This record gives sequence, structure tokens and C-alpha cells, in this order.
Amino acid sequence: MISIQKDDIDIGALIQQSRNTHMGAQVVFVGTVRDDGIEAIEFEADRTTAIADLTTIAAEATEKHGLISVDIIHRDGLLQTGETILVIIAGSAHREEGFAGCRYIIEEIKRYVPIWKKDITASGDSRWHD
Amino acid sequence: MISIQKDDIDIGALIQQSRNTHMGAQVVFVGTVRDDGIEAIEFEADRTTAIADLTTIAAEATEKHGLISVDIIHRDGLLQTGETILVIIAGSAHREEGFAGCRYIIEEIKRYVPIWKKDITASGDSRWHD
Amino acid sequence: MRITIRSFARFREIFGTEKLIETDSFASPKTVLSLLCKEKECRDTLFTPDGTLHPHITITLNGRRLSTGETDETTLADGDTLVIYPPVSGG
Amino acid sequence: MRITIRSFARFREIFGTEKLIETDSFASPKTVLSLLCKEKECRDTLFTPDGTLHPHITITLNGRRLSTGETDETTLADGDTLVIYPPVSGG
Repeated sequence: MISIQKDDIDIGALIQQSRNTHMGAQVVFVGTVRDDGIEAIEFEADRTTAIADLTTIAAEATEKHGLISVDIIHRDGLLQTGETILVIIAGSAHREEGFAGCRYIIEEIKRYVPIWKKDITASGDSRWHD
Repeated sequence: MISIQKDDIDIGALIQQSRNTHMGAQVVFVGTVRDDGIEAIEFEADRTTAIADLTTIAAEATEKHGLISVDIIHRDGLLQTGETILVIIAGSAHREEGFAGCRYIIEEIKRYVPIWKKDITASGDSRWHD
Repeated sequence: MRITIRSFARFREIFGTEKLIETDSFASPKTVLSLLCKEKECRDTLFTPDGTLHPHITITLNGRRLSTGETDETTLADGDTLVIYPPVSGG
Repeated sequence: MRITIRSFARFREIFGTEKLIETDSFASPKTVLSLLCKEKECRDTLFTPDGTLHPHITITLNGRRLSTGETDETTLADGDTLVIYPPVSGG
């Protein structure tokens, strides 16, 4: 499943849905809003292009690392500290491919997928990340 | 949380409990029973020593890789294909530590923690792994 | 011809979510972007002092990313949509 | 003195879950393990033809893992527990 959505992500359900009996490993990356002096982060995405990019990245990760399944869900909108930003699940026969594939996906997302964040502080100030 | 248990693991709940606002990443490894011609795996553990070892490994991973939290739950008993064997959650400020810490933990578990598996085939044959 | 220009995040706050630019036929993306704003601060957001697009900016044409050469040399058609991305920060 | 020997997995099916061995004082773990069974197949599970413990076998004494040297040289005390692990396969 590839999605960009405002709604929170049911990570346990997603892991269960993603699984099949050919897998021996699921490597999951969960990105969360870290409190480094902020109150929240506003995420903005070019959803159409971002979904196309995530679909490409999932296919590349599957091909390069021999994955059995890939799920990528990224949230947009206003997320408070502690909330889930992103969940990636890489399912594979063995752990090596799962770790390599999951890592590939997050690095590619950070490199070029059109999603941006703006920090919101407790005082209401806000600042886009460069 | 460090545990060896017969009961299934509520992965979503565990990820939620493990999280705090100092984290930006949770890297989760889920080991599952893969169907490579088997019906189930019987897991046996020396629970006392295994728990002590997992506690040591969690502390080492925290120290070496700067993790914020570590959870390791390994099941024992009879597990059917598709079932969860193991969940590791490494929580960290940034993704690099989470991936490195989670990987360290699974490799150390495989290296020496006293847990064994016996494959059970559909015909009822069984064989311990060497 | 009419070209739609959309932008996101930091650039949306500068250039607006969506603008229509009327221009001569055969204009390149770079030419159309140079018509987007006249104030120095606004132009400096997109262009270096020697008039090239900042390398960290991504331009898409009808959803496809353009290389630096393509932003200078592609010929736009009526109804095309250009999108301007600031550096991404998702994940 | 009495030493308890416990084993797991494949070894449990060969040696039993738990056995009590009566032996002389000052025996080493290796000596006690050599008393565990007399049949060749059983002995071959633990010992190489030259009489050393197989390197892939782990022995713990009261929960602490022993090095190869320690299995030969440690002096056991009455009530000690030895555990024999085959190679692990968890995770």
C-alpha cells in the first residue's frame, strides 16, 4: 500500500496486512515528530507527484533488494510531537534484504519526494526546513 | 520491555508504548515463520539465560548506538507459518542509530542467545536446526 | 499562450499556490519563471546573480522533472503546467 | 558431590532435560560431562575423537558461560548446575 494521508496510521494492522507466508522478516521504519524545541510540524506534499515517486521507489527497492512487499504511508497536515509521520514496511524472505530495502526507501524519500515540513513552536512561530 | 513468551505480540501497541517525544525514529524488526516447505516451528528457550542475554544486548545496543529505548520480545512454543516469532524496536533521535541498533540486536540474538528451533513438516516430521 | 505555475511550501508562500502566466509562444520554462515576479527578493529566490536557476530548485513540466538543460531549452505549449519545488524535507 | 546437568533442544532429546551426576570432589565440568553417557553415539555428540568438547557446544555453570579452558580446569562444588547448549537458532 502506498499512500499520503492526513489520518493516523494503524501500524499493527498494516504490518499484519502486509505479511504473507513467503516472508521471514518485516523491517519497519517509523518516523515520528521529535520534540527538539517544537510543538508540531506542518507537512505539505505534492500528493500526485509524491505518490508516483513513492510507487517508483517501492518498485526499485523490490527489484534491487528482492523484497516481497513494500508499504509506504506518509502523513501530511499538522502533526504534534510524538505523532507518526511515516511508516515503511519492507517484507522479505531474510532479514538482510529487509534492512537494505527499508533503508533504501527512506533515503530515496528524503532525497527527492516532494514533501516539506514547517516547524511550529509553542509561541506560534513557524519556519520551513531548507 | 524484554520478554520471552508464548503469547502473540501486539506489535502496534508495543510501538506505541515504546515511543516518546525525544524520538524521531523507531526501527522495528519482525521475524516471522516462513513457509519453506514447513508447517510450523517449535521454539525452545532457556528463558532465564535468554532474558539475561537480551537485557545485556539491549544495554550494549543502547550504549553503542545511542538508542533511546529498546524492546525485544521473542516467542517460544509452537508457531505456525505466518506467525510472529520476534519483535525488536529500537527508538532513536535519528534513523541512522535506529537502523544500526536494531541490526546489532538481531545479529547478537542469532549469535548466542539460547533459543532453538525445530521445523515441523505437514507430514509430522521434525528436525532441529543445527 | 497560457502557462499555469504552481508552487509548494516555502515557495507557495512567496509565489502563491497557482498563477496563470500569459506569454509568447515558444517560451522556455526559464523564461516563464522569470516573468513570475519582478521584485529583486522574489527573483533572487529562483535565480542566481548570473541569471541561472538555483540548482537546489526542482521544476516539473506536466508532472515530469526537468534537468537544468531542459528548463532552458524546452519549448512550452499552451496549457502546460510548471511546478516549482523548494528542497524537500519529508520522511 | 552432586552436580545437576540440564540440556535443551536437540541435546535435551539425547541427554534428558535434567540429570543428577554423583562424582568425586574437585571434578571439572568436562569430567562430569564425560560421565553423562557411555554409548559412543552419545559421547560423540559432546566430544571430538581426541576427547575435547566440540567447539560449537556452549556450557554454562550456574548460569555463566564457560570458556574452553574453564570447562577443563574449573573445579565444581556440590550443588552446581551445568547446562549444555547445542548451537543456537533463535531470532
